[in-house]
Amino acid sequence: MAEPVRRTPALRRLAARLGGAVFVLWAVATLTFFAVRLIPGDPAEAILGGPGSQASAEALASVRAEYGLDQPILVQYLAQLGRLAGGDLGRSYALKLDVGPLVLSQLGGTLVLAGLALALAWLIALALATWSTRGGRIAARVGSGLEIVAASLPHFWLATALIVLFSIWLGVLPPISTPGPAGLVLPVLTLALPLAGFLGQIIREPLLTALESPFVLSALARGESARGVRWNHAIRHAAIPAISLSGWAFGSLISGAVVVETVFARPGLGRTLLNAVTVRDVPVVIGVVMVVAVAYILMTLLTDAATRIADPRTRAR
Amino acid sequence: GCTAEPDAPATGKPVVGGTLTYASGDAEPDCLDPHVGGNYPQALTGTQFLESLVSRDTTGTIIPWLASEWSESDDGLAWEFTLRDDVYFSDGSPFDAAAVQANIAHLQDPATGSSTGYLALQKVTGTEAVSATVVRLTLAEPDSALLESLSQPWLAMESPEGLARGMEENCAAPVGTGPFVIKDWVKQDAITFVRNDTYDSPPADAGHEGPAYLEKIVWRFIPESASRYAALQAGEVDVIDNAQPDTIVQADKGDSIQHLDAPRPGAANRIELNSGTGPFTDPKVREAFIRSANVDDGVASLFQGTAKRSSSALSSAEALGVSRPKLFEYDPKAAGKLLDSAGWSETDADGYRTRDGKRLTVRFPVSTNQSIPAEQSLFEQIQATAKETGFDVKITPMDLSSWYGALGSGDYDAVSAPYTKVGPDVLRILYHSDGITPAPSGYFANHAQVNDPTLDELLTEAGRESDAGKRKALYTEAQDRILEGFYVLPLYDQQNHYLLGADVEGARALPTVSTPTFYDAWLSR
Amino acid sequence: MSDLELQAELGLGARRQGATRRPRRIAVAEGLAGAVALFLVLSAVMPQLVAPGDPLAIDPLQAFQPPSLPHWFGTDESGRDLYTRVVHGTGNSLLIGVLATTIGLGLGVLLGTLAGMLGGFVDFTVNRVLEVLFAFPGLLLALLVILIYGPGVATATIAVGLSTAPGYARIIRAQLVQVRSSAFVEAATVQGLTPRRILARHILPNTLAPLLVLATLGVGQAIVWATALSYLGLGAQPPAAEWGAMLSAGRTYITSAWWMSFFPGLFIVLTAVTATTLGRAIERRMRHA
Amino acid sequence: MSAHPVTPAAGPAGPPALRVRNLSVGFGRSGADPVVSGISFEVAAGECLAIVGESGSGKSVTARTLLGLAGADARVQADEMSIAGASVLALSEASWRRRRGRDVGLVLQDALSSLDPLRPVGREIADSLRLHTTLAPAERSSRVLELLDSVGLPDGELRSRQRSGELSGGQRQRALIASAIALDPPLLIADEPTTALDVTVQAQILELLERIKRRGTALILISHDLAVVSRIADRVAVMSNGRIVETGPTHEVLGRPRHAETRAMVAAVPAGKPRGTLLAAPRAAGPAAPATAAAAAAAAAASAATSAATATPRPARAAAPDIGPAIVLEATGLTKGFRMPGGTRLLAVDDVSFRLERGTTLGIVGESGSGKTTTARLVLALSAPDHGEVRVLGRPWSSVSEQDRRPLRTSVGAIYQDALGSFDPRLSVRDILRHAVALDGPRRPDTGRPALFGAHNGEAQARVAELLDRVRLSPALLDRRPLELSGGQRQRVGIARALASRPQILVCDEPVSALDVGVQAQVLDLLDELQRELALSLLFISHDLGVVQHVSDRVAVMNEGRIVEQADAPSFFASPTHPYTRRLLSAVPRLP
Ligand SMILES: Nc1ncnc2c1ncn2[C@@H]1O[C@H](COP(=O)(O)OP(=O)(O)OP(=O)(O)O)[C@@H](O)[C@H]1O
Ligand SMILES: Nc1ncnc2c1ncn2[C@@H]1O[C@H](COP(=O)(O)OP(=O)(O)OP(=O)(O)O)[C@@H](O)[C@H]1O
Ligand SMILES: [Mg+2]
Ligand SMILES: [Mg+2]
Ligand code: NI
Repeated sequence: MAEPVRRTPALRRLAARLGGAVFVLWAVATLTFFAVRLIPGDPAEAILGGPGSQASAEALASVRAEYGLDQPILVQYLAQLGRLAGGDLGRSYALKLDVGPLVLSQLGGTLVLAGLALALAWLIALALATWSTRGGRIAARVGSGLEIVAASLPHFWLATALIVLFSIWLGVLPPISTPGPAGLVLPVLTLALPLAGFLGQIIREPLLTALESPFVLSALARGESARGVRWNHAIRHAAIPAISLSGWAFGSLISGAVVVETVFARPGLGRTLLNAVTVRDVPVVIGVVMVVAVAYILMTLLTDAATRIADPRTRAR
Repeated sequence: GCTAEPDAPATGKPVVGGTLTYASGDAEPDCLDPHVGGNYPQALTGTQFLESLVSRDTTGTIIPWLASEWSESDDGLAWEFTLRDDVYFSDGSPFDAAAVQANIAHLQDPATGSSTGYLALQKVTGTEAVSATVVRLTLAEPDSALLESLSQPWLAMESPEGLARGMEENCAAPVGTGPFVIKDWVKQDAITFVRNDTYDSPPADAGHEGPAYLEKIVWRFIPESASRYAALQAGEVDVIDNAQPDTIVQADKGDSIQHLDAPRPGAANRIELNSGTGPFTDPKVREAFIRSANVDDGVASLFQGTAKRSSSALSSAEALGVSRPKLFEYDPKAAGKLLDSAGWSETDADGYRTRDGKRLTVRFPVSTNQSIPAEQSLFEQIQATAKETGFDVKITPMDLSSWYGALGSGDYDAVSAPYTKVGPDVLRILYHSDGITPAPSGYFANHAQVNDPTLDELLTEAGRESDAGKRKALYTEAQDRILEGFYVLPLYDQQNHYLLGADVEGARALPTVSTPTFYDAWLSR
Repeated sequence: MSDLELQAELGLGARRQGATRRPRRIAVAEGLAGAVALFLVLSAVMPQLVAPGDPLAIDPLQAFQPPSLPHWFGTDESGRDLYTRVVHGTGNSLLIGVLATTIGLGLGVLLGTLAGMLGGFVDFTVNRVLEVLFAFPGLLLALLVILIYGPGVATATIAVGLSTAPGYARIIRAQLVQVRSSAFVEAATVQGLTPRRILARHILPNTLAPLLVLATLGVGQAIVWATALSYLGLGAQPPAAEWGAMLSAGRTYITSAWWMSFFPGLFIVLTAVTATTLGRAIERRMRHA
Repeated sequence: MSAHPVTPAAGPAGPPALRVRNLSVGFGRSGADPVVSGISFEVAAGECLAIVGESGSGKSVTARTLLGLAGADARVQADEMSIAGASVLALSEASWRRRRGRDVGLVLQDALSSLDPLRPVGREIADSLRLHTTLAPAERSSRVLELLDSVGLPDGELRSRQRSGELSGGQRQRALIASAIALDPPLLIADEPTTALDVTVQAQILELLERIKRRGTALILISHDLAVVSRIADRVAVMSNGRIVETGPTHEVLGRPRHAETRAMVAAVPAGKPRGTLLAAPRAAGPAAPATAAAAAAAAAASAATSAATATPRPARAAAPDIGPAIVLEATGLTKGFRMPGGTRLLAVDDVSFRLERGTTLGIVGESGSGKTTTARLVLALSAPDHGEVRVLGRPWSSVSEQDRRPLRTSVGAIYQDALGSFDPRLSVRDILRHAVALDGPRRPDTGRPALFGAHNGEAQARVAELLDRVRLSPALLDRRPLELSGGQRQRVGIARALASRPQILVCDEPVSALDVGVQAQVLDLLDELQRELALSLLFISHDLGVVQHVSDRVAVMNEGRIVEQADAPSFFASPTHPYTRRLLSAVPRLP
């Protein structure tokens, strides 16, 4: 029966969203702050070049004073929050750089990588799903088999396999990231393939359901072609759940980027994070975590918007 | 093929210009000023744009560089260096006695946080500019290692004006006199060096004079060894370091990649046995462990001929090194007997020796940052062979901080730590009992916790002795004491293999700490 | 995204009306997956039966042997037989997968049930917590755990478990909310059942049954996850025969000894695929039952 | 049985719009029985042929086959199948595509989901034009507006931009018809175009179809609702089991049905049949033989009824046991509002009061969204009223806590429209009934709660068997799960469950609207019988006036949350007072 469309005032929704985002950021900052306190090792030592350096007791003390590490933990926490609120991510212990600019400079590369991977994954998933639902039973089996295998591939193994195949045997693509677009191909593929398998698995069921649904039959009865039915009707239905999962997928891409950036020697957040973690560079760890959280929140907003566009039914909610 | 021998003259006429891409498997330095801290990655990059007072040739002889000559006072407590008068830092300021003073002051300033350079200058108490081109160093006691120390990149000369900018700026782009200048450093990605067009102060053993041939060096950090090699194969990079044994063998087989083998000086790679606490306080147990480890087969299989088994405390690059292969032969039977006589005579259900119901456990923390995979595999093999004798070796891979933590708290029975230094004086750092007391940060160098007054005396004496013959005798005796005390299990030289594309000509490793220099290098493409 | 969507996306609880397409017989893929699963379980429980050798026995002179009759999968850099190691590593890897999934599911059930049952403030709070956890990419969470507790199998397992928990929690919560508001629960109220009995007899069984499927799917993913940690040097420690560690060791020699990374990788993919296939099969059966 | 070719009684010269001879359609393996076997018929321009028949008899498959959409795994055979004189038997997919929508339009059975919920309906309608004409987009849009207007959807500008989810069922149905007639196809097939709609909307659609027919379009109307058919069809073909068993002019077939199948169908229509008339033919009365004397009598009466195809009164009702108050359920001033996302309040139930007397049935009718279900939920205390009160058996019900209500719960049973959803999908029929029986069984002395697992004892099993027998279900079904039952069987299990606690009041919310007429007849008969025997009081909610008329003693009409008229059934149907009621009643199609 007809449900009247009701729209929440856009402003209120925006405010709620913003409030949620601020909460998540605060919680992420708090959690990270206390979690890194649990990490064994003296931050003052990290600042002085790690435990391998023969830092004197005086040097340690002066560094502690300089970075406020001698304050009670609550004071440090509040100070940290204050800095974060002011957009100041602090200073890297190891790199002796401001974290904000550092992380921002690394962000671009990772965003490009993750964004392209997401797009490519979508393309592959859609192509595979449409191809395998058009063909017969065998194509469907092959398609879903490919998806399962792709989704089970560990990133670094896939990366190695791709390097061996494309760089060493075929010699067509550089095995490390280079400034040009060629250097992006393998890293993006590495991230995209497992994700494509995952998305494909999600797309397949609703695609089949949509293809069997009455509105498709009625489109056919109007004289629509099989192809038209697929692209004008079914794909959109199939894509909706996967779109809303893309926000989550983005998070997993960031995780994947840690591995991929290491393997392909790409500068980026993942590598920065891994380095920072190994040398206990607390400000950088927090900085990366915060930036990733912001990116995740933005991504969720984006996927929500995309879902709204793709599925007008959700607007009523 | 193995064509680029360190001093093989380049064939053909050098081409000027071009960009060489270098892929480093070492960690990206936090600070490009090798005075700060002082580790090998800093030496690698520092070699490209900084120069030292002296250098060393392949025979181990100290040769002139920024200092054209030097002399030691009779009592060994003063050294005078005569500096070249035609050298300028790349910021335009002159290199002179005052600059040397500033550098030494910088190294000795605790605020700099120098570790390697600071240690090397421990005996230096003062500097004096005798003239603009003559600088005098005064020492607390004679130091036979002074020239060797000064030849190291960690004691390279930087522009005083540069130093005056403060640590942060100087770390990002130290100013030196070298053949290249830092143009740009994109963290986590690459450093770009460009040619210093006014350069003309190569060390005495360089292949040519005047500016370098190469226009530019792009210095990338590629931690993955497989990626690094693949990049070299694909021609994306021209030089890689930290090459894996299997790739070296492959490269040696074909023609498309050249191999440059330049073992690091200083200590050999070795496992040090903690004689201070735990089972290894007993020399018999130490010997038993050493006898129980089949290192020869492991080195042969893992390194596939790219590394030789060492039986010395020092690198084969050190002329004064002493080898005692007999002491380190694999002999599980003898090992078993030794354990019996040391009281570890029982065997538990798992095949491990026990004494008073306690298992013979060897705690062995391994730093994943410092040990290449092949080395970690070798440790596993030692673990496996030692098990046959009854040792329960517990290998624990750790990241660097945890590893230092484990050392600092003494939670180890065996450990492997590289130490690179020019000259045999490294023995004093590693085995003098002074090295047992940790610095406030917990760091100490005497991991074997050797506490032998006789050895201490020998090492101190050798450090003062300037007579070559006597010095050699003292070091030989000291090494014998160390080796015969079974404090260390030598494995092989610290590996330093570079692989170069076929079109890279004239690259060589500096015979100081074996870092590569591209001053003479050019690209034949 | 709403929770219901999330769950629909994962194909859970989707009881399509009038869906009578019952799987007719065991599909070939499912049969194969069953056989592989049997082999894997046998390898995990009684490795000696499947591969009688010693996975730690070195033989440096036999290092880097390509696959051959005596060494089916070749040998590694220390001359250890890779087939033996892969088989003996099954237990370790499966254990990581199963334990991590158990931890993730356990936590997920706890959080999800709290949120779904108590509703109101608890639901709100738990949901916010989950949102926050989602904002941490999984690997990051794992890295933090490992930093705090040091690397190793146990930590890797806990780390992977923790990082999968929020996903599970959301699914469980969604399932609970859906079941709780379903018509049959209302019907039970009308019949006069007490809330506690409704919970025990209708809500919990219908919520938790789909977890079995989730679990099988999760095991494969957890193993892949743990591999990534091993690769970063944060997982199982040598010389333990764990697939991830073997894989990451093999990667070093990829240009000269492909088999060192191929076979452990193959087993990881095989396990994940098997678990996924079985999980889907169970799910399909449950949906049509 | 032979095929009964259908020929137009009279029609213009030239080839018929559609001619089908000896059409068979089968699915799957070639050995399987065809779903449609050897049917023949034709339709002329301006004529309406109705295809009627029970659910699953092959009506929709026939319709789809006429557009070449039987499906990939369908085997279609025929001696002839021609549209406007041209054979369409061996058309390629491409030629089919050119014809679909242009030469023949199809209005699908699933009207509510036959429009893509993600696309504006204007686009859906314009698609037909896009695919078959060279009209420019602007021309298409103006044509869409015309079409919307012609199907009775004013405000085309707005409507064409809405998506199907934003339209009511009737609006959707009309939009769907608009998309099917966009190119004025000479042949239109409408598959159950009114099933899901309430009477007022249904009337509008029928009017629309009539208009289209008058324009000269040949119309095939598929329906199982004979009343609908009688209003518009010129000729009727009755399908059963994939065959056409009877055919002829509408008034003949429905007025003097010859075939048993047709007779049963005609008899099952409740509208206009007085209370207490048996609707279902005995063969449809379930697998178990009638066990009680009353049932046997009913069966005998039923066979008599079918043979005569006229109403036959059934035995008088059991006298109401003389216990408790005469008013078993009383609602006073019930009000329930919902907060809408925009912040406004919607009064779904507004000051509703009624009383239910023991042993009688109160029917509540009203169109969709009028608040019927909400009222039922208030009565069942599944939600609390904002104002007003419900009393059960004279005791407070809505105003007390659930705990205090629980002892009284056994007195109030419920039957739901969606029987399937009301069962725990994991439980078998046996478990469902056993649990229900246990609730009514002995109570544990310690807690006073039902001794649940005492239900395994013989007594419980006997009661389960008795319940099954009551609702005429075979014990063979005991181990099935709800999903494995047919709609009628499910509804019977639902009734059995409701009876398990020996309730005095039964709240039925649309208990038969999901069922086809045959099954609906069985369920209505069963309820009627149970009411007689057990003196049940029924609150019967439905939007189907025919059904309500058949079952109710008293009727209440709801509109926008209010009860606008309440009266005894006979007077209500004879002389409705409220204008809304009159409109409602006039929209009901009736058999001639
Ligand atoms: N694609 C198909 N494959 C197999 N069997 C089918 C298919 N489509 C329909 N059937 C079967 O054909 C028979 C007739 O179905 P059809 O949809 O034509 O019934 P109907 O007369 O339209 O019934 P209703 O009144 O319920 O709509 C049913 O038994 C159905 O299960
Ligand atoms: N939980 C709810 N929240 C908000 N609105 C509701 C809720 N339940 C019902 N409504 C609204 O209350 C009105 C009456 O709904 P109700 O379900 O009682 O109608 P109905 O008469 O049963 O209709 P139908 O014949 O379609 O079943 C509708 O407009 C509906 O949208
Ligand atoms: Mg039908
Ligand atoms: Mg309703
Ligand atoms: Ni007949």
